[in-house]
Amino acid sequence: MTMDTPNHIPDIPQEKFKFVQLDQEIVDSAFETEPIGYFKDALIRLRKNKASVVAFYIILVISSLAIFGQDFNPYTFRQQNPERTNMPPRVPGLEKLGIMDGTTILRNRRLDSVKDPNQFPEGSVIRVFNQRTVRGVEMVDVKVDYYKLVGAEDEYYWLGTDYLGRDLWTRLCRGTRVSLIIALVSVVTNIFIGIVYGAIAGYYGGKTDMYMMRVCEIINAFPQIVVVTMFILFFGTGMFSIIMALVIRGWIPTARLIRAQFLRFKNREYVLAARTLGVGDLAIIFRHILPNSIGPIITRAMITIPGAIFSESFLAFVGLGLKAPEPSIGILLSQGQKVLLQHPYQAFAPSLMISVLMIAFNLFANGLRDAFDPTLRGQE
Amino acid sequence: MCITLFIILTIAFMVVRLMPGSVYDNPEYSIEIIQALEAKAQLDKPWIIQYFHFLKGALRGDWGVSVKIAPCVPVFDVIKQRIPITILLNIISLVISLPIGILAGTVAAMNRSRMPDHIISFLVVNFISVPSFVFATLMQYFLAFKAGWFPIVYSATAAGTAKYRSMMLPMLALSFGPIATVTRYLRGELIENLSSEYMLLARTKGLTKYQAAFRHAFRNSCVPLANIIIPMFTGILGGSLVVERIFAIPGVGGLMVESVSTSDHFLTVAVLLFYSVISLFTILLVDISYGIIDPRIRLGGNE
Amino acid sequence: MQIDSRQPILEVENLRVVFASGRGRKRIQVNAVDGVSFEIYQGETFGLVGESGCGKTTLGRTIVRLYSPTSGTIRFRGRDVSGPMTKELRQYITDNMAMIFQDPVESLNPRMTVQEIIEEGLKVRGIKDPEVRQEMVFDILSKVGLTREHASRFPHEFSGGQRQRIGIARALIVKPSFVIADEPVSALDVSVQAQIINLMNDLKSTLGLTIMFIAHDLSVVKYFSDRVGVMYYGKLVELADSGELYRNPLHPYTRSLLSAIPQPNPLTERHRETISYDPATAHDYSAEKPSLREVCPGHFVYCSESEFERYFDRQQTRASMA
Amino acid sequence: MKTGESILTVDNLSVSFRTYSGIVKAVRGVSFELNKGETICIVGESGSGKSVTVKTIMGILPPSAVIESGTINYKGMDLTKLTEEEYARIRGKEIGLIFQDPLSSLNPLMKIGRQITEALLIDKEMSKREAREAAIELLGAVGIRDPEQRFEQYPFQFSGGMRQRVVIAIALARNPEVLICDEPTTALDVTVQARILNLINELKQKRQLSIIFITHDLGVVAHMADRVYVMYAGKIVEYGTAEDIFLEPAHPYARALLASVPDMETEGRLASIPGAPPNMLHPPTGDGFAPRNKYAMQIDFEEEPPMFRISDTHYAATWSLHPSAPEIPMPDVLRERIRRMKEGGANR
Repeated sequence: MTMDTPNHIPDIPQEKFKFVQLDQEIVDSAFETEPIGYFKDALIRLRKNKASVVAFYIILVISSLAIFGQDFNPYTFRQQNPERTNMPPRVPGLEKLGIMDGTTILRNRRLDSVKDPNQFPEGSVIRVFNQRTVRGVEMVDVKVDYYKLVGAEDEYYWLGTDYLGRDLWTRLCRGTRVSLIIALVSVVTNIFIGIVYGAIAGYYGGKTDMYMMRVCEIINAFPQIVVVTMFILFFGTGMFSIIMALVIRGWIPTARLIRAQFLRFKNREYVLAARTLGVGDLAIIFRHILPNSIGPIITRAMITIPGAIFSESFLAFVGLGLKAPEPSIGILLSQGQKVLLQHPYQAFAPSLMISVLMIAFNLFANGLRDAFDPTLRGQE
Repeated sequence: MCITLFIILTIAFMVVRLMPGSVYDNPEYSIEIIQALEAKAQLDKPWIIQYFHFLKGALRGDWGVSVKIAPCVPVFDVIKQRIPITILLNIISLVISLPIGILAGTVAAMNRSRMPDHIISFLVVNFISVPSFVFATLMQYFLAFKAGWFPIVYSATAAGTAKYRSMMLPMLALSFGPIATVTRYLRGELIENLSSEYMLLARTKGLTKYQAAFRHAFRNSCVPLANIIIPMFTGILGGSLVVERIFAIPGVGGLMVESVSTSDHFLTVAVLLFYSVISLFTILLVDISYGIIDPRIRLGGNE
Repeated sequence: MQIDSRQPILEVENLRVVFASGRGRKRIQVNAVDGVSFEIYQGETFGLVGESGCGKTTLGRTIVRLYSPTSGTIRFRGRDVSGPMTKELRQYITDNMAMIFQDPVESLNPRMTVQEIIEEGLKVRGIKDPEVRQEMVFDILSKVGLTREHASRFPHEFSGGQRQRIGIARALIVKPSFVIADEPVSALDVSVQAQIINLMNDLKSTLGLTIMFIAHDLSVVKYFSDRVGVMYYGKLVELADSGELYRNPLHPYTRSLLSAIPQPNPLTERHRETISYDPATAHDYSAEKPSLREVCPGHFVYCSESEFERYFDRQQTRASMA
Repeated sequence: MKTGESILTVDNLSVSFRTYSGIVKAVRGVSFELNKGETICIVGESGSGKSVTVKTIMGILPPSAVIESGTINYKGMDLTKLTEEEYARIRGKEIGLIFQDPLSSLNPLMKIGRQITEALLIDKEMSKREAREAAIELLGAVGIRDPEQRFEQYPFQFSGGMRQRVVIAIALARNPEVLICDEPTTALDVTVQARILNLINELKQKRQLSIIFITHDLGVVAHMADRVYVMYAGKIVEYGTAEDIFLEPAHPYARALLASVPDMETEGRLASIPGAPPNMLHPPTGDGFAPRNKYAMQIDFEEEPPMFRISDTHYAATWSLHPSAPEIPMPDVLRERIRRMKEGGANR
């Protein structure tokens, strides 16, 4: 044990043994740190989470593509061109690297037709392979520069065109916009209904709460796909009815969340304290309870967005998407899927878009959740 | 439960009967046939009578006949032959997702904030985000078409292993999401339970870290898993609608897509009812199992 | 304490608060407060002590009408405040009574600055000028030993004791005449408890407050209060001056409670015998109904007729010995 | 005070936590010893490092904690050097631990009986049946009625005090020699607390336990302790027999602490301690209590005081014991109380 023995008393000058604060009143010192508000604190945490910062920028880029992307090239989303159907992607610059250079593979061509300069103009054939004889006819697969083949050397379809010759870049940007609008509007509506409903149920509690929650339970017992499909069957397709279909059942998780938050906070001592001071119900809801639930609400909204995007694409796949010619990511994906084996690029671009979008929203939502998590706050 | 089913039936009735145009609208039918069919289904009567007629039929299992996909065949029979493959597909997906998810979740939680956790968490975000039909599309192109490892579409006629090989991709596509869901949920639960006081007590008894983790935290974390199995199962079902179509699997999901696109409303509604019943059934099952697993609910504790 | 000038400020009569939950066969009723009567006099500190779940917090919250009484009356300065809640009654209650809460973490809204927390009561009372409010906040902050720099801070930056002082400032800025302090020190560290108790004592004399002090720590209650009521399962079982209660506890529960409190004195503490209390064996209420009876002036015990006689005799012998 | 054979010695232990905002120095050079058959109390307020100290002894620190220096000597082993497997053999078998919160320290989904037999079966010396009988006997020994029925029940069916008894039964299941009690009665009502304290003392006699008792309640200290260690800001500032600490406190913090709690006879103003405990992210230099001490001296802010010897059993780390230091008066409340105690507090 390292304890000093009695004969080991340190030698210290006498003047050090003066009382130094005998006459001072010892008070609580002011803090030296800057005051940090709730949102600032959350923002600091969020910034530390690199994945969600990246996700945030991805969302920004995609959103600006959705808004401005279709103005980058001369085509419109509904302009059809029978001469330019199913063009493979071709991007200036990138084409020199050998990707997205407008080449494609045509399978099962007669060898003689490939050699015919009327059908395959000079320089359009890049490589002939897989030569075989089928029922006495020489057949080959051929890699061609499709743009030369159809005489469109000067044109660039960044993501190619579809079966009607519509530019897919423009359609993808437009489709992303449509999907995002559907997602945002339905989520905002869901959150709004959820807050009002949940707040009433949670704040007043008792019988009101019981009946309101019973209603939720009943609605919630319908599977989402069933509700959405029936709704659209009945009201027809269209942006509004898709949004409505997503709202019908979509507000319930938010309502439950808000109710739980209200039940949790309404008996907190600070709420009781406000009541003993005579603060009214509305002020308690808006000043004391909602601000404390804002973190979970924002996180909830962020998590719901990818869900809505998913539901919209799902509907498109089932055949209940928007009416032509309006594209959405889901419609593009579903159309691309039909020609996957012949023109895979038509499915890849929307696949990539929806995946990146969903991952970005989920990552960002995760970051927000961690940033707002009250258990991390004020404990360190 | 019953109320829900009743409401679903009512909505189904409204969807079919109150929609503009005749449900029997088929260019191959003459007007007489359509009228005869309508009369048989009492569609010429006031809607309230139609409604009771419909309810009566529904309770007896008579949900009408298919109009376009399999003309004049009762929809019940159409669905019946499609059910096994769908259920098989969904159950298998669930069965493979649970252990993989549990394993991955456990590995992530036990190695919290270390490399395995980071890798698993990264995969989880991707698997949860990317829709099953995107996975299906990509796998179909790369693994089946390009690499040729699997058949491109499902082959019902193939025997033995070839059949199951053709089911591999759809099953995989359907499993990614649930695996990720289970992983994420279990990881969260485990981390919470691992840091609980009773884990400390278990360790102070003399159990090693792993014994304590397995006997206490792991067991307790698996209990609330029942909670996420309902939405997961219905989620897989939803995903299977599209995945079945992509892989041309003759299941209920594909049937619904077809019936929607051909406006075969009786069939659509019947398929939807099928989904509702399954989902209600899972809810019931989970409610019951919950009571069995958790002693606090079983014995009626008030804490 | 001057017996002469005793003016009851609060009279509670046969108060009963019942909580019900569940429906049908699962319905559970809890008599949180079960027929409690007492008075609190102007200028005194009334201590209320009991173990967790005995209904003391419910009683306090019912007096400020956070909960509604099931039956019985509460009179404040002679006015019945237990009736149906009207806007006017709410204002009367909130203007006159204030409450200090237990949990220094839970009792302050984490999204509001100290300034906002303290001035809320002023806003409700229609003090519109923010500068006036700010001055009042600074004033009360200095009274509770904090500085004006603290006003712009959020609660999580403060220590437990500081937060509790903010809670006291919030309660007192509206100038109530009656304060209910619900376990204000039990969540605090020992070294800080004294700070808060001293502060409340100072404020009590400078502001002329009447305090109802709820706690489970009998030593603190005894030190801080003029009179003490002991609660057990919703009932007030004994009520007396704090010195009298400590010297001469009559109800077996009070005796058991007193015997259980460890004192910071190793010489006596090691040999302390604890008395246990089991209501099933301690009383026989099958024949005689118990009620709160006055054994000697100011000393009430919840007992039956025969118990009363026993207590009375014991009291007499004690008095004659002294 | 008979000083027996030392069973557990902690020497110069320092433990830090890595947190979001920096390194928190929770324990800074703590030394103490536990003798066979005695009860030592470590007293201090929240954040003083007392709980971290016992968690270190038990080897159950969270991953964010680092043992920076020091040894924990138990029967010739240095516990800080053990591997997890070796530690698993010490825990429960040699040293048992009782937690603060009996509500959360039992597994809510496991029957009480199994939680006890689980401990008994670790050594593989018993059959399941024997373990069951032993567990029922243990439940009886910690004062639970109808142990056979209780064996089959779940924690939520028990009251707080009953749960703490179960935790005690688990801690004692494998007959440890040392029992560590980390604020075992803080969450309980006083009457229940009294019964649990008596139970611990009773079991101590029966099983020849040596006990480390952590608490912030000075009354509980007086009831339990043979010797007392006072902790402040991660250090032990004073230690001695219970009489030493309660009747002749030397460190200003120990004095202030004693003067700030009322007992049943306290009249007059309590001596409150101004200010707030230091933030252990930036531990104070010198005497940690100096900023809150009215009688702080220049040296208190500059240099850490060594342990001064007051008597064979009583030591305190304060410069006020230095021969050159001026006399520092005892707070009035405390002086009055000590006078009363010395006059024979047996009047209760």
